[in-house]
Amino acid sequence: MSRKIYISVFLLVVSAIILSACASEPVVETVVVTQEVVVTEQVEVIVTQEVVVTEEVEVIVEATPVAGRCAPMSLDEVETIKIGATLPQSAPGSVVGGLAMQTAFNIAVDEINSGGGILGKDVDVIFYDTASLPERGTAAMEYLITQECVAAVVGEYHSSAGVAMKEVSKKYHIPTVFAETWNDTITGVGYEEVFRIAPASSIVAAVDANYLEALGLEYVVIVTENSDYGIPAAEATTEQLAAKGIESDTFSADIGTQDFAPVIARIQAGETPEAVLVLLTGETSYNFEQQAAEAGLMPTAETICIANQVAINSEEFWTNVPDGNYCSFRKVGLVPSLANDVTLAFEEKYRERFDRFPESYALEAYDSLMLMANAIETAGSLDPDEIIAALEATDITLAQGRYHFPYGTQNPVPADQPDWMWHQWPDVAVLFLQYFEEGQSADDAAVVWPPQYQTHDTLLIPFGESP
Amino acid sequence: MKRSPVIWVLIIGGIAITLALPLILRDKQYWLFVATQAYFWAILASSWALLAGYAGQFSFAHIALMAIAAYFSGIVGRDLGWSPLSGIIIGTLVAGLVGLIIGLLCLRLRKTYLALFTIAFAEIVRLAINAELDFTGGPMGLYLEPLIQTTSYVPYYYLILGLLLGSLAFMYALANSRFGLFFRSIREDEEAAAAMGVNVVRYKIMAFVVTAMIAGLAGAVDHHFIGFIAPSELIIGRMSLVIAMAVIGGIESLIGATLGAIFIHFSLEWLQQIPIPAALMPRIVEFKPALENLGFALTERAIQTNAWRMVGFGILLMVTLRFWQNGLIYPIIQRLTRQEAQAETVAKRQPAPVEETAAQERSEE
Amino acid sequence: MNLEVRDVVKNFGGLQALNHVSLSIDKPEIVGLIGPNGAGKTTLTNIIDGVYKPTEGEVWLNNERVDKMPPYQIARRGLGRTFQVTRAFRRMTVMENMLVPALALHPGANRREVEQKAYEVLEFLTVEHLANELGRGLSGGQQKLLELGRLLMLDPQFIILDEPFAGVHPKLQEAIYSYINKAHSDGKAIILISHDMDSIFTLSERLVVLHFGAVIADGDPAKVKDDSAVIEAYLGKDEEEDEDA
Amino acid sequence: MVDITGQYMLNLLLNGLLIGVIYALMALGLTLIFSVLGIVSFAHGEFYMIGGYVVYFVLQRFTNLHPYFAVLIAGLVTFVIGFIAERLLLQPLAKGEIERPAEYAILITFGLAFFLQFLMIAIVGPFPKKAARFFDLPEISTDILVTTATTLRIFEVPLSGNRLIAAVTAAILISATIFFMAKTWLGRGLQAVSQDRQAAAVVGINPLKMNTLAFSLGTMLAGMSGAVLVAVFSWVPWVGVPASGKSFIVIVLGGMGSMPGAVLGGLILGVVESLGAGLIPDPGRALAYKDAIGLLIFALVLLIKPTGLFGRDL
Repeated sequence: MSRKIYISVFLLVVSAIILSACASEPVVETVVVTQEVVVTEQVEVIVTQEVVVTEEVEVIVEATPVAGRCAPMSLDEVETIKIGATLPQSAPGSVVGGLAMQTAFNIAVDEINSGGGILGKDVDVIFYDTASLPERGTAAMEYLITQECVAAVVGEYHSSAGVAMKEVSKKYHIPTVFAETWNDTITGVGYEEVFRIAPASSIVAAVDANYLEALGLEYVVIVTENSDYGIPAAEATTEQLAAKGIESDTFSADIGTQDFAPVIARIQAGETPEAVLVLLTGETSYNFEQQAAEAGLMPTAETICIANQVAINSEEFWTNVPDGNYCSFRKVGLVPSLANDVTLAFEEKYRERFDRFPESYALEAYDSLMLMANAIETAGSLDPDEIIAALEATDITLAQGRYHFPYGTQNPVPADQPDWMWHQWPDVAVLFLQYFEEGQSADDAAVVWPPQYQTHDTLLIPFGESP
Repeated sequence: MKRSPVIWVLIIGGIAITLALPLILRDKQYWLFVATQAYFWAILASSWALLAGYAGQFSFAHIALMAIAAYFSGIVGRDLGWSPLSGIIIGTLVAGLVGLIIGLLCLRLRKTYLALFTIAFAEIVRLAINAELDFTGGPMGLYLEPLIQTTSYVPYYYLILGLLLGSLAFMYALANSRFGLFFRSIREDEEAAAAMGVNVVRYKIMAFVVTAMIAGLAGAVDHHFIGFIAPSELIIGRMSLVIAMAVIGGIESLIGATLGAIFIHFSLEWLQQIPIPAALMPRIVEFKPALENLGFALTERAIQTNAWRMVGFGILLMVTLRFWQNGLIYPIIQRLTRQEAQAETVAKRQPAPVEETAAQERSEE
Repeated sequence: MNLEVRDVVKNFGGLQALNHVSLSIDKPEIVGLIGPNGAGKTTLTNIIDGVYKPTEGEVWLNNERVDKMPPYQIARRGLGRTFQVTRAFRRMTVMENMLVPALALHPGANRREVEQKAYEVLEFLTVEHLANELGRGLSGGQQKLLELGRLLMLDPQFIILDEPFAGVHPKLQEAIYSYINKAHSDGKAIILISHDMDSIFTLSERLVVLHFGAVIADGDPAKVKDDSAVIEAYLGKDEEEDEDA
Repeated sequence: MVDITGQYMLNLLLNGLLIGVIYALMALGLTLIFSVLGIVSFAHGEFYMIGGYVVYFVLQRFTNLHPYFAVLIAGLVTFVIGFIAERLLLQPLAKGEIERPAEYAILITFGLAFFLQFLMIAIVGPFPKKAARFFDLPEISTDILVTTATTLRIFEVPLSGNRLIAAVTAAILISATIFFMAKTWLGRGLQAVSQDRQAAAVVGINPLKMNTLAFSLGTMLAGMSGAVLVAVFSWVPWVGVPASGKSFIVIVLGGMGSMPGAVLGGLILGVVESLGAGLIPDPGRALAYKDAIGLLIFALVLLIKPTGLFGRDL
């Protein structure tokens, strides 16, 4: 009797598959018909690209633009230039990051439009919430490209959404500049449309390892977050530290963990680490840092505290980690002392809303949009190929510094460089700062790494001392 | 069973529109994508309605079962080189197996305890997927091979629509067979059902297994479409979305839950930003700081609702539960079909014809 | 036909609810089961029905040991019961209520035939007009009748009726009486539990008295009535009640 | 792999006990609600979250206010919200106006949680907040006990001063609750209703009013536990989700509806989690599975002994 049920379930599976196969057939035919014309146009592209990534020929054939991309090719056809921007605005995404990025985008739009727009056309940015979910990432790109007819897309904070988004960029051949997605594969797959101005995970890990090596350390503890950010970052760091002969142990915690006492006890019971590197983010990192301070783990004379980069929000940091004096932290992007005119102008506007120096993702969001606007202006067209060509030839100084993309269709990534150098901005500033007074503003914190930017001529202000 | 003409018109019209949607939305791939995902949610919500509304088993593990199937399918594809199709079949079977285990474990647990247990189960699954990097890809997620080699959404649209209609037809047949009757009798009173000869254990487990397989099948297929799955999809908030869909649609109605899911999925998309006519914009800009303090972001042409749309759905959920326990959509369907129900009642109240037929049949024997 | 309870003991924690109870029914008769509150009547019912497993002892139904079986199997082997507090399926129609036992027993049955049979049963119980009402819309008495109707659909050899007359309108009580008489004349054995002594003595052919979990009398109602142990049990119960109050 | 020494075990044990007292306070309100209303509130963590925010904002606004006064205000606010929620959403349940009581109770409190959490995200935003330390520890220095303003070391085991203060405050609040339940007229009324509603109604206690009181008190306890902890943990609108989870585990472990069970369950959970996270061999997974340990206990208790340590029969 119940066997009948199971047989029916099986039949259901089979029938659904057959049904879908039958249903999809005629539709596929129509798609092919409309696309034939386009395919011939694509032949050129295929030829140029075969030089670049020979193993991906099959993928390139697939890159045929699909009906649905509705942005016009010429600037004359539009009144405003539409650019899409994706960011996280709801859980499980980082709402904090999304808010900062949105503010930054708005500042950029105001600036472009009050300066006369791009070649006289106003820019309109359309936002979409990705919530860090891959499915939302796909939905975002589809919405922006086919509904809003954007000519280009910028932004995104989470790699998990970014990895799905890049596929849609390719599908519709839409130039995309990723702002804060660190996952190596995003540029590593070498899509013509995809650019990145955030660091790849491997870049950051290298900087961390270099700083720890310069400090002359031998044993480090890494506390990381179980996330698409934390896990690859910890793995890459461990690998690079090992290459330099530095031992390390990694502890990973779920996002949102509050109580770290057992792990702190565990670290204290083992060999005393010379530094603790925190790869947790948000409130989870604050919880760990404050609890570690209260338990006397770090910062102490023996153990250096390397807090997470969110410590750059000094007000929030001191509220949440009142005992975190002498913590140093990584800073991706600029510090006030290194700011150029563009940075300062942006900072002023950013402070109206948040009253703090902009985080890396805010700067990246601003720059990603400005970069795209600049490329469209240079190209003088909305034709993706021309925009991509303009992006590859970028040479402009924005809030984070001078942008250029050394490797791309004209200059393939050489064998001795990692894959992710494709369309990757290589000069991301990754610094280490250190607080040395309680309640200190991040603007006054000491820059301790890299040596050429040091403000106090030291790699570390020893615990309890003033510089 | 007889249906009133209205409902037939609606059913046929509805199916015709859904079948023609790819044509209507030819230039709106995005809405086609949204519709495809809406059907995916509809499968989850309606199968949950069968489990919770019909069989009375308030399980919070539905999303976890969906994800287990998708992960399993992805892992056998990555490590063993299985094709997506065989991955989907094995994933569905594994989801059914896990459903069987949950069903067996939960035999003794009623209502609140079952809810608590399944929440714990779903959380353990999420934590384990997160922690077991080597196997599941952990928080970085897992790539899944596409089921159909295409860049168009149209095949997937029909595939998932076919799954939805197929599973609905299957569940509808199940719910209206004696199994549905037994499910409901168990929901009402397990002991009395057993005293009436109903094999409570078997049908409870059957409800778990069947709904787990439907959720698993949908999950595996949909993730071969999306191409990627990450543990963040397993957070309890996604389960509450399924519940909200079923409750607002009508928890004791398969079609109600289906429409509820489609309605909520589309609303959540629409409500991301509420467009504002250009004429009104200058007035609203005056309130920009106040709006921003409240968490509404203002763009060139729209208000972004961010967290507030979820607040709205929270209120809608509570109000629905409090005042319309049969959901918001199901009563409308009932209204449209009431004519028929009344006719049936009248017929049964006149004993004569029934007796006649009974007598006739006897004489035929 | 036979139903045999052999030396059954049931403990709940430290409490002994049944103390070596034996009971045997092997012909279609109406057996009244009485006893003061807490004497173990409901526990005994639940043991026979399979809801509880006995701590010691065995239950045999038609020469088959059933005390380890789940309730539904015992039901399918020809034992049906009603509940002291009615347990109609509240959010199912009366007709659907009636279909459950019939389809559970005969999975392959023609639905339409079953419905017609159910309709006839409802007519016999004088509640056919309620066929499409939900269980929760019925009065207490109507719900009792519905339970009886479900029993008829299950068509067991042995029927346990737990307080069938409690809180039932006199008019509906008649239907219950006629039900019991019909079942009896159809060759069913009925165990009747009731506080209503009039109906017990009117209907029963045999009377079993439980007190503190033990059978203290079993036999002809007229004789049992005069049994000294029974009188003592009921008087003793009155004293206890006074103390409780 | 760490060396397992006596001192390490003591460290894990003491830290486990401290967090355990806090778990106990969280769960106390939930168990009170269950004992009287017979429902599990899925919105418990959200009241905890609101309590924390009240203390943070009160102390921001009135910097000189004694922190304990802010804790009381948080209790009052959550009491009032709980009162309103019970009257609007749960009273119909007690009056028997709801068709599917058990399902309704699960879903409506779930909906309330959903609503409150997103409301707070919309109102206060997602930025982490934290109240300043309630007190500095007095400076003591003896052989076995050394304290600084932030840290207390006993037998060389470091304990967070902040957490110590929170645990002591929680212990005071737990004692006060137990005293209230045992010695006051209202407390006895609540107990009477929890044991036998009808009998309580006969002796003149209005069970409906007791329902409202129990729910409001339960939410107040949740709010106050949040109020105590906002100085220990960073506070975000979804901070209540794990708190709810811990409370469920504790009351199931201790026995639903049992107050001594909640206290003991809280302590056990705190210690077991601490030991688990301290002793799982693989450091990469230790903390990742910390929450899973509690959940596993929870699932096992439900399957093996659903009545928990002190619970009544189902």
